[in-house]
Amino acid sequence: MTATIYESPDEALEGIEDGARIMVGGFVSAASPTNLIFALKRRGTRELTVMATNIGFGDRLDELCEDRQVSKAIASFAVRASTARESKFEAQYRRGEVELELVPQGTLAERIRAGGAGIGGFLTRTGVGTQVAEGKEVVNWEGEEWLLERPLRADVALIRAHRADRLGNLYYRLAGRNFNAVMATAADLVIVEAEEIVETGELPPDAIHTPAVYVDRIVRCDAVEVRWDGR
Amino acid sequence: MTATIYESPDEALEGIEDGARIMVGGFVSAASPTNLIFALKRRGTRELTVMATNIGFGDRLDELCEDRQVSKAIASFAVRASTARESKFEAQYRRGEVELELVPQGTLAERIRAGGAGIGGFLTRTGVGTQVAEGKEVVNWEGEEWLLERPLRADVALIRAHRADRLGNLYYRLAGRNFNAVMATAADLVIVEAEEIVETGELPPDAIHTPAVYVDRIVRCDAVEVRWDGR
Amino acid sequence: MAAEGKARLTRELVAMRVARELAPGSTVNLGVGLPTLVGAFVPPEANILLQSENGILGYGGFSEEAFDPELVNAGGQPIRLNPGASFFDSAASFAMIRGGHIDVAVLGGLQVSARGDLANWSVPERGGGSIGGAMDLAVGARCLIVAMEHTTKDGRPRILRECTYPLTGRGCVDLIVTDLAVVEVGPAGLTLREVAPGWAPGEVAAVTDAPLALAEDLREMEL
Amino acid sequence: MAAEGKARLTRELVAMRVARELAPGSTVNLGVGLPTLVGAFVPPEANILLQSENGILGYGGFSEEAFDPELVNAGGQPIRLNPGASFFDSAASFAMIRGGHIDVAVLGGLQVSARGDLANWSVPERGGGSIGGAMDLAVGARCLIVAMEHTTKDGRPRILRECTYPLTGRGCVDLIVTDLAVVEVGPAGLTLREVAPGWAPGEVAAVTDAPLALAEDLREMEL
Repeated sequence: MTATIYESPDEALEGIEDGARIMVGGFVSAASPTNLIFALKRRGTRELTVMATNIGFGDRLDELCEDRQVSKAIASFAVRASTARESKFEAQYRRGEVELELVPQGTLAERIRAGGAGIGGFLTRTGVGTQVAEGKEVVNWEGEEWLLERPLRADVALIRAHRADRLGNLYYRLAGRNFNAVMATAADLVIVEAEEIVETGELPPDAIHTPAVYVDRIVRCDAVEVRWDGR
Repeated sequence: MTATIYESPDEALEGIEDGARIMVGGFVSAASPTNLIFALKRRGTRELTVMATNIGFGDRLDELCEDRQVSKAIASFAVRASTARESKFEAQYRRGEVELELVPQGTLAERIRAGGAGIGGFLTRTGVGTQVAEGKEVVNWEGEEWLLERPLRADVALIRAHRADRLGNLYYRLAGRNFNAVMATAADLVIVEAEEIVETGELPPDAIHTPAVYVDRIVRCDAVEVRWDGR
Repeated sequence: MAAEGKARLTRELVAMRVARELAPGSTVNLGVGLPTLVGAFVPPEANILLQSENGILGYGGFSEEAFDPELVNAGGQPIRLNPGASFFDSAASFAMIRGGHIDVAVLGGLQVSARGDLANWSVPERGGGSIGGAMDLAVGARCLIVAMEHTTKDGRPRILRECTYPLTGRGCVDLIVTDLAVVEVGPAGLTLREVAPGWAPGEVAAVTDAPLALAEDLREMEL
Repeated sequence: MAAEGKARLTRELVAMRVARELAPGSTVNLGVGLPTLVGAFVPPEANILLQSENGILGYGGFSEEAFDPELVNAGGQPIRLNPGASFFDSAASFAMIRGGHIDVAVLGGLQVSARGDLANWSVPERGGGSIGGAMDLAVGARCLIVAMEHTTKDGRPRILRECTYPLTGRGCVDLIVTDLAVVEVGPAGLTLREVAPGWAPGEVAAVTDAPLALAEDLREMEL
């Protein structure tokens, strides 16, 4: 299906309901779909399960916690060992108000890829002998132990691209590809904010990172400014 | 490691021994590493296990069978239902002289990706209830049956790229990416023939398909002409 | 049998009938052989995205121009690109296929069973046969249409109670379009929805091994 | 304890010592914190390819220029690119890591056991902690170097018979470089290879909980 182009991030979120499972792309400052996050905040949708590599680590996803819109996070960075710069999510987590499934970053990326690729599970050595293995099937093969990890899918993915064409093809810039490209494959509804929308045919076919088949909605948005906090 | 640039395909194959497991990229006419195949033929290396999506289907890989260099193929296209245009591989297969593991094309690609990605196995619905399932573990999950498929790796991968830089980054053109990009990740020694070798830094970082870490040897070669047989 | 010798649809007409099943804007994979012909009957304004499992989304029809060996479909045939086409590697291509991102696959068939099992890659009496991408398409496409001749050259049915040839996939077929009929596969079995011009439902049933329910709105194929 | 109050290596000197372990041409992933400093001590002529798990191969040091939010390493820090750098998505990045394509990973540590178990992500008494990419790097890198302080702030050993903190990986550490010593992890346990200037092997052993064999060529760290 040809992607639909929306006029505002708020309109682009139409139909997202309370209790939705939402993937959010980006890596810290790089290509976070912050305009869509802000629209989701304005929308007030609640009881969300958010899947993102980071929440409260230089991203604005944490702001959804202000009005307690997030019930659960599936993430690889979510809680610091120190409480010196505590995020809203962390504070709620430490008070037992939100649920957290902490996933190694590579396993998170691969589970999302599996969700998009029709893979029912995969074996990885990541996490063997650690807390991550708790409750998971451990398989012995060729003298090694492997964890069976399961795919992740979402109702909605919010991602940010550098350029989109009207058909829905996406091009990411530099380290902006990160989880955006993977999550675009694994949700029933994929909503993209793009720095630029170009005519179909303008993106070079060899340099399209996300083929149009994965994209449902596009909205043009300037990047929300991110300041480096100088860590 | 920075890739090493060789002067001829024959030199680029140094060290490949009898009994080697070799992945061969390309899809029918598209970006087959035919110069390297011809060099392997001249080299006379024997008892090869070749992994390729096709052997004897518009490719020149079949010519390795002329001197019986191939003992086994792992492929998705290898034997036709008709003997009208019988390849050398087919003839030897029908006489029981070579071994064949016939693998669905998507499972072949995914097994090779798994081999390169440190995945010890994956669950797919492809092949459930067919001959492909024979001897494989069938897993029930969420009301469906899944096959547990195992990773594939090779001693050597022979691939063809459109452009390589001196560091080893690769760029494929059009449908030339196919199995080349996947196989580049899954062999101990990756040998590339490239239409063009450019200076490091000339390929745009956002449009590199195979990062340099995967490539060991590069040799510049014009494409061997392929004629469309008009099927 | 009375029906012998009666005109059947040409391959082109079968392909044309299949093309009418493709919703505007859908993503479609066309298998090698008869299904490939379907592309010629898809109007450009339908904005069908054709996927080829060798790593292409958005190709057009066949190319009449100079042959570019790196611009071929899954059958190795030269193709044209539409604006917005993209390329990807084989693992990404089958991730797209297995992951349910292809709306419709059209595959050729040797046999289809009453339960929608498909056999399309091997003829045991001849030996050999290759799987290619068919098994992945069979499980991955949201809708699987099989386009084939209703009977073998010597008149034996290809729509059977049980397939006798090696399977491509189990219970994967949604619709069968043949040179005689359009047959839908449902949970309760097969339903005859359309017959070729000049063919009576009973004549089609006579060359079909599996039981065929008759659709309430059973009609002649519109071509 | 006699050794208290003696000078220990600065973080920069630990990073400098780690940098000497990196073979020319190797592909290296530097974790957040102390390991990040290692990059500054890698000479350009060594052609080290730095990988960052957010999808970068071939970055240079930190950028002193304008901050580009899309050009950051795994710690979110602005970086420069070297010629030949490439970008890829997170699934491809961890395929590279898990698949054994990274020669060396340098990670920070909280505890390392005699068997080379690593704990580096959670301090249970404080609660919390995040895994990030550490567990993938622990199993995936061909060689894992842990760069850490030899003891906690209050003087308790970090090199232990058994880790007491939640593990990052089991038996994954190859080399430990601390502000007091270089310790190798082998099948038979730990070997003290180098001591910081001014430190005697016995003094290092006194602040190490796990048994330390002394290398035949045990020497003072060259810096």
